[in-house]
Amino acid sequence: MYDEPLLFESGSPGRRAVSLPGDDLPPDVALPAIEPELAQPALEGLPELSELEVVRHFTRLSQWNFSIASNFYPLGSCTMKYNPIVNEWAARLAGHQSVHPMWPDQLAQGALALMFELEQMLAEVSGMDAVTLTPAAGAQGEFVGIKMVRAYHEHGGNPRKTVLIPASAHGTNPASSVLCGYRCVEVPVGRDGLMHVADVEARLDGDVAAVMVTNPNTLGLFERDIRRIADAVHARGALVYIDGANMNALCGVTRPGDVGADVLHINLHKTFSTPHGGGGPGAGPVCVKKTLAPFLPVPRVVRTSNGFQLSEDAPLSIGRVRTFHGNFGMLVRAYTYMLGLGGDGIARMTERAVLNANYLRKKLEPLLTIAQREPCLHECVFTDQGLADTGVKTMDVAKRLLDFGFHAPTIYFPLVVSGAMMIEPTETESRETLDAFVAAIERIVAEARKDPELLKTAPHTTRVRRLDETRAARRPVLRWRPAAAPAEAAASGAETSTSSAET
Amino acid sequence: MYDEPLLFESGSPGRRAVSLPGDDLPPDVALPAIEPELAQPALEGLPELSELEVVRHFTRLSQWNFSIASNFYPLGSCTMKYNPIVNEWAARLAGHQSVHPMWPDQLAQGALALMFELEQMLAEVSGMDAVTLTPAAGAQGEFVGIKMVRAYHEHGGNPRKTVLIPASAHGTNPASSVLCGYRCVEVPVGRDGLMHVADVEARLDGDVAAVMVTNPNTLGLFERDIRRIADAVHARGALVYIDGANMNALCGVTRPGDVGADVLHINLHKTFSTPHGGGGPGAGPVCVKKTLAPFLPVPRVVRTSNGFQLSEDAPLSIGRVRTFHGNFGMLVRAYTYMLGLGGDGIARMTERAVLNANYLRKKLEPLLTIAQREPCLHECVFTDQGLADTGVKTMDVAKRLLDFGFHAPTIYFPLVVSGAMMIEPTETESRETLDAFVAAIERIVAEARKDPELLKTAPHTTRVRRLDETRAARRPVLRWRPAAAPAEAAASGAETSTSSAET
Amino acid sequence: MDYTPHTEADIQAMLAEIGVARVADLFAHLPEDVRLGRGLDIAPGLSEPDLRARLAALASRNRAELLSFVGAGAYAHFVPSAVDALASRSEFATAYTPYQPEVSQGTLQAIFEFQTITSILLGTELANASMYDGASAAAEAVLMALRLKAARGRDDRGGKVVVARSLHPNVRQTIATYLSSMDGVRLVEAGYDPGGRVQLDDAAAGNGDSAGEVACVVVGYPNFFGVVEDLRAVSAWAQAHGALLVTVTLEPLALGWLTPPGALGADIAVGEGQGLGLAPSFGGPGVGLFGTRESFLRAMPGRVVGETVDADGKRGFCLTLSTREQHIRREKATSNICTNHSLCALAFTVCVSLLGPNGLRDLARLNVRKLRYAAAQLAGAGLGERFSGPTFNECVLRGADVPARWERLVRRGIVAGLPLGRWYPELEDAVLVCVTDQHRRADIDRLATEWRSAGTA
Amino acid sequence: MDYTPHTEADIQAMLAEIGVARVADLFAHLPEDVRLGRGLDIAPGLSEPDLRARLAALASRNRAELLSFVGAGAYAHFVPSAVDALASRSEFATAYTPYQPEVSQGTLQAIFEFQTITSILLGTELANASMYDGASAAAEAVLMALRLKAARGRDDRGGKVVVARSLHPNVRQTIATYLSSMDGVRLVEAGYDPGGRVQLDDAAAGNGDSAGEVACVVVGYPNFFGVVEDLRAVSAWAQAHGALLVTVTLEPLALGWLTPPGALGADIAVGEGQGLGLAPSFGGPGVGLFGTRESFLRAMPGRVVGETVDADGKRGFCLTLSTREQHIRREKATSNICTNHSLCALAFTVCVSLLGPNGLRDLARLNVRKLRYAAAQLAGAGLGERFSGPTFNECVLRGADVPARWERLVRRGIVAGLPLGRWYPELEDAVLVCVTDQHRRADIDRLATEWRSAGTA
Ligand SMILES: Cc1ncc(COP(=O)(O)O)c(C=O)c1O
Ligand SMILES: Cc1ncc(COP(=O)(O)O)c(C=O)c1O
Repeated sequence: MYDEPLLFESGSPGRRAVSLPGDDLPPDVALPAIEPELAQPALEGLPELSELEVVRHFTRLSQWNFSIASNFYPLGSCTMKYNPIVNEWAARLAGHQSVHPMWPDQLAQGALALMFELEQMLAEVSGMDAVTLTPAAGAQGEFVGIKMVRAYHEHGGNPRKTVLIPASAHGTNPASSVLCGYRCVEVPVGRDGLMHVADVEARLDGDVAAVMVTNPNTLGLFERDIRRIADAVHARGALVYIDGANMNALCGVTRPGDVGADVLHINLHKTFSTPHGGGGPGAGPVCVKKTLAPFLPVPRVVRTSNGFQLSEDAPLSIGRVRTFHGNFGMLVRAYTYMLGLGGDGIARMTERAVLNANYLRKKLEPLLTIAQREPCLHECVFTDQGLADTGVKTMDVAKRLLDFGFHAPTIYFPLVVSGAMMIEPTETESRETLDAFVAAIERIVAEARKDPELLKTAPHTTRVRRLDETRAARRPVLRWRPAAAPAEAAASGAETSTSSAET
Repeated sequence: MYDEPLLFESGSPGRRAVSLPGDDLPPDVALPAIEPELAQPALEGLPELSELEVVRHFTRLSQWNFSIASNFYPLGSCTMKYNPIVNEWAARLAGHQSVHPMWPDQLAQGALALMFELEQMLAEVSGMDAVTLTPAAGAQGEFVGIKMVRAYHEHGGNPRKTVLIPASAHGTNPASSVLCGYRCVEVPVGRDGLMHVADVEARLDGDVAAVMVTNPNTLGLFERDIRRIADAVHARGALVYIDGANMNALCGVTRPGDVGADVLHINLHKTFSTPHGGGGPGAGPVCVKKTLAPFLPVPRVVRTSNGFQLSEDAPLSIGRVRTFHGNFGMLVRAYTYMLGLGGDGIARMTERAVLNANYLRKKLEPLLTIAQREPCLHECVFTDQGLADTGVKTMDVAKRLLDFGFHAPTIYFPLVVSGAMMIEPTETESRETLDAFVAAIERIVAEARKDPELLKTAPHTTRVRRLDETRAARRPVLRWRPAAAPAEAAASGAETSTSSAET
Repeated sequence: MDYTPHTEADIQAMLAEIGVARVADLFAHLPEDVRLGRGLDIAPGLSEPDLRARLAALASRNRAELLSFVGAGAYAHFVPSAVDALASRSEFATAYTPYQPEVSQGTLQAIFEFQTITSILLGTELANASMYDGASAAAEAVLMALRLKAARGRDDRGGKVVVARSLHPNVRQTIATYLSSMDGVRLVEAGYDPGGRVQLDDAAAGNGDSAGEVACVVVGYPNFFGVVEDLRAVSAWAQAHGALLVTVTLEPLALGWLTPPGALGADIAVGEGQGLGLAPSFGGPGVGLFGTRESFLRAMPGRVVGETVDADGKRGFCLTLSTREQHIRREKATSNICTNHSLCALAFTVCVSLLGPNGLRDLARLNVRKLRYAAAQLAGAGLGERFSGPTFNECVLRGADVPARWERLVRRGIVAGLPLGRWYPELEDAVLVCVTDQHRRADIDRLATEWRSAGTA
Repeated sequence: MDYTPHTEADIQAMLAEIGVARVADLFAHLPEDVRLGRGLDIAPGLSEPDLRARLAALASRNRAELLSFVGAGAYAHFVPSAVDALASRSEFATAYTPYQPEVSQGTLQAIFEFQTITSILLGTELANASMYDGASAAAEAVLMALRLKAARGRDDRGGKVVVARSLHPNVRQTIATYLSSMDGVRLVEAGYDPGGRVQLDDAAAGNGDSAGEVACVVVGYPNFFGVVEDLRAVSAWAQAHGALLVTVTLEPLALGWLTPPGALGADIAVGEGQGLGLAPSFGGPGVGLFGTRESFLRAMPGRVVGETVDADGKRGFCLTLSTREQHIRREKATSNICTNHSLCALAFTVCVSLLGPNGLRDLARLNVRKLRYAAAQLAGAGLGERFSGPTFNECVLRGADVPARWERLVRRGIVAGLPLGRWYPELEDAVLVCVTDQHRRADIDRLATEWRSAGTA
């Protein structure tokens, strides 16, 4: 393996990849009068490369990633399922890419129809009444959802003060609540990994605005008390927020809206297969019951006798949360996926996700320590407890898995499990792949006993070895900077650009 | 690095990636009466995979290739220049992909116009009068060209018997000549690597149909005697065939047609940047002088007052050589390339290809043994002579280069140079890349002296190590076959599909 | 479509391994009363050919072929073919957030490069790994300014936020939404002058107001009217009031012509990257740019990638400083953002790499000149510039009967800009026209001709 | 466009290193009288946006949107989106022929898989790494048959080649071109029977002819009329005459319905792979399929990839048996082919992998049924089947006034098949109609309606 320098360490002054269209204007078109101090762009340091250099750079970089397209990626809570190629095709249709968000509605009827139908499908899957597709990701969905909770209570005269959140919740839940001006109160998780109605009730007072429940929760367990919790919450005038990031485990089986949810967000980049992009863009639609519909953010897609329209006529709306209406490109992908799967296919997706998780769990149980004996849904959580005597930790198992061509599970999350390994295979993986993964774990467990050092120094076959993350945080280097003297910079650039072989 | 089983070793019976459109026909549509013995397709053994399995399989395989997109690829005679992405875009336009070769001409005017204009540009670059775009590759271009030579002589009453070919020629030259019923007579190459008029004249008799000259030749040298050779050949009523696979060295500088060529082929997959595809498809247009135009293969693209037409009205034509008119998809790419570069750009391409080759040559001369002192054009040939005392051979240098992320040069060709390393950088590589390549050679030469074993066992960092090519030829295994007993096959398949880590 | 690989035999074998008889048994522990008990009311699935036909039909109902002069926060520029070819490589597109750096160096190095390019263009000491979009980045910048102000201990989280009326209305609305639950924070709008630039005076600071001191002032750069704010003056005003300057650049290409906001005093410079490398795509996804000072690092929202070394001392990259983030700090995080817009950041990075400094400058100048030409032609059609300030590729034009003429043009297949009356009643007679490198001279001439004839129709 | 990376400084530094003053000096050794001495008469280059505009305009002059029922050797079938997405990956597309196997295992393993799939579908013991297309593969098959006959020592390279008149005319012409310089070889055409199948009798063998024995007989499978030849009978005839049987399958999808030619006695089975994974693209590139018996291996043209092991004993693949090939054997090679159609072979391999045996079978059956439905509808429009033999997705229909009605349909935007008079004067009243999975029932109904109304018009 050879190195690839930074963009800024390559190239040559004056080199350029792109040629621009000839200026077809009369030469006497004057540039506008502008204060000279305002028109001094600082472009120095930007890469100066040929097209081939850019292509080669990013082609090489791409190969240094694990990805669903190249590797089993059982990252718990992230639902790393196959991202269909036909969805990419759909998102790139000229009719989808070129449509401008500020055009008059009648010029974008296809896009609005797509959004309207997608909202309807999500409402059906979740059992809710109305949907906004605007939020950019799950966290923004939470912000929008809790904001609506607040607007609802404010409309009722009192915004209330707190949101109840279980200890096993994703970090975005408390962060989003705080962003809406709430204080978070933690609800403990039972020995069985579940939230119990008594624990909720004990914290329910007139100040509670909502309880946020992730269902199935981050241990992959269905919150069986959900209906009773919802009843208790509703009885105190509070609302039930469901974090639906794990909807992949529920579709066609149960609907949050039928079981007490007032508001819920769905991650299209998990359940509905839009590619995660190495960290987004995603889309986090929020679904609500009728009572909350007036508070949905603007704009809303509405159907009128004149076709579909974007409406901002919503006096109780929490307002606007983005420049435009949402990550339309991701909505196209999710729509294509749902249309392709159909109602039956969506239910089959869930069944097989759960089948795969249970199969993996069953086969891994003799090898690792399961965090919870409860039956799991789409994912299962193991710990490194059984390896304690070897000194091998979850981190080491995770790193060693990379050597076998498998991405690691989500590790050290949820926080309520010490040394957690959260494994979510998804429905698109084959039995053979699951078996190969089990075989790798089996070998790793054996290695832990025989040669723990091998694991503690893993990975061994990846492009870089274990990284010094402490150093990254202690002495943050967050961008490239030209070396002090230009002469030196050129020299060191040339050095780095020389490929070097590891033998 | 982990293994990827063969398609046939993966999957599971009954698994399928693709769902087909519903049959929208009335159920009573009967299948035709066919003899049952004729309708028993043998599909057993075909892969049964999910879409994700197929995607992952080919994504992984792709990463095991070196390619222009990821590596410097100085494979001599192959002109591995950058293949522009915009050309790929152009070839995939629906208007290009969907047009059927048997449609009436008036429905394909865009395609015909493109072909017509491409022929004109190639004629201008080569200095010839007429062009056929039909041949699928250089070798088929040679076949067509020599076939026309024969048709020309036959038309004159005597097909003649031999074709003169220099010893440095590419293997396709003699093979193509034989295919046209000619015997090949080798012309020796001078000490200076060039073909000399005296050597040609010595072999010129009334039986010679043509002389095939590669110019610049496979040593990267311009055949300076070309005009005198052509005159001598013409004086004996024979024709001059130019193998234009190396046209990248000549465009805008000199034109074969101005210097005596009667017929020449051009490899669009070299000079005009269509991607080589791991072994094609290419395109090998043949350009001819007026005298040979009547013999061009059919169909011809002609311009009429009614637009462009495909004409088969050519009584002297050598006939048809393919199912349809040519590798249109490749023609679109070459056309896009030439249109993008323009006349100046095409000349600049040649100048810089020659500049790069001379620069590399100059910097490598102190390290390796140059095969010829003559000034080179687009490529240069070195030998392993200087390493004789180390026992290191051209093959070892080539294999070791792979460890540095560089593709090897063309080796052991041309045959007239022992231990040849034929290096063609092309114009799209940067000085920094050439310098890095030189640095690698420098290190390899040092290694040869210090640790020759390191080279003889190279490569060390590639997916597989040096392959046993002798075994492949002695005991040919040219396809996968199911293992004897089905039970065994399944077991061994599973084994191979288990990823295994190398530590 | 069915993307699951399970054959009937697979399912049976797996169920046997698990020890249950049917797939339904895997859900047996769900209480009876939470089960749906019926199929989803969603049409049956489609095969790929049928699916493609459906999507193509839907897409064709968007009038992508029209001649459009709308910018207003989403810009159609030349995007080299290589951008999508590279950014869409499946190893980039189908990876998760790079939690395992050893097998994510591709994404990580690309983000590090994005952070560098973004800080160069914004003129800031550093930049994060991306935000959702321009408006949410602006809102997060305001929250950050409020946090910084609180940290300086001047008053708790309260304070005033001065927002220019010349800032994109959607950005103003987004900021308002994000601030609406914050106690003691007041949004104040500052008007614009005849140049189309923000008018900052004592009134703007809401002096004497009980909400306390000004935390920050937020302006567009260029602003919604296409006008280049004089950041020197804005910055001086902000300093004088002890406030931070937040700039919002929704047209990133303008940074090929303009002095970077960071160099003119912006404390937090945010923006939208869509214009460089991404299609308008009905408004998303784009990518939020976020740059600021090194000294503000720990208050910054969002992910960052940092350089480090591996066990062999070899350079590598990893996510870092996550103690600011929700997954570590939970309710104390600087933001709730988790998934950001990484792949769009990659497209932006590829695009800028292809353009380089010269391409960026030339493309920017081409835009400036196209607008100048258009303004001259449209003057001939009775449309005059409403503001005197310098503009990039958008300007506000007014004239007689503008809304009605604009409607007529739409019917003729031209979206001749964005009528402004909806957001600015005082600009009822005005339209915001955007002219870019994508418009040929003939397109502009046609626009002028049609405006003229629409007036007489 | 300018894809060269050279800055002025680069050029100067490089020239200095070389030791010349100007780039022109690098050509100084070229004789004066060979220099062009002027610029090329080719228009100046275009920028990418202008280039894209030009190509899009040109492409739009092809009437890709028409309803077409033309097959005749190029077939538009459903191609899963994944095919191009994978086959176009730049590591595949921009690699050369895999001369360095250690860094070409991707291409090599894929070709090995292609060879396997091809031999399964053709029912042959082995297959090569690809040929240019169906016709040139057929011509090479005939040359190989002649070589094998010569090797059997029965008579030198001469002999007769019997070609069915029901074989695609372009394939017949190509064979003729390839054979025309061969001494002592005579092409004999065998007619067709009322079933549309080849009629092989003693006359076909050209008995008593001086050209000697029959080297091979070549038939289409299905043939040009869409009819499935009875290969059992053809094979028996070939064996009786000591000839080899060469089959040519231009519609690869038919192999999802038909018994593989190799299983019915074909000694060399060739074909065109375009229909599985590639667009018609005005006739190319497709991919030539070439399969034969193991015992004929050393006479086979073209490249092959073989399995082997590396220095560690690990499985790997490499080009092998190249002693048959031009770069080793030069004039004694089995063929002059060098570059073949590797990337198209990859697309074919990906497509078949996605379809799998069941998909292939179902897609093939869908084609058979669509044609049957169309034939029934067209019978109602006065078009009757000319031949009685079983057909796959094409058949010959005849009726009153066919050429004129066909012309009228073209003007109405329907290419209603291929009129056959040009190649078969006796079929002047007939048209070859191809119906595939791409035609919806409504398309077929429209075709029938239009044929009917074109008759009365
Ligand atoms: C349970 C849960 N909630 C919320 C989120 C946040 O979603 P996003 O990253 O899209 O903002 C995630 C994603 O990691 C999650 O797993
Ligand atoms: C000099 C020369 N002639 C002919 C050929 C044959 O061209 P092709 O491989 O396209 O058939 C080549 C390609 O390798 C070549 O380099």
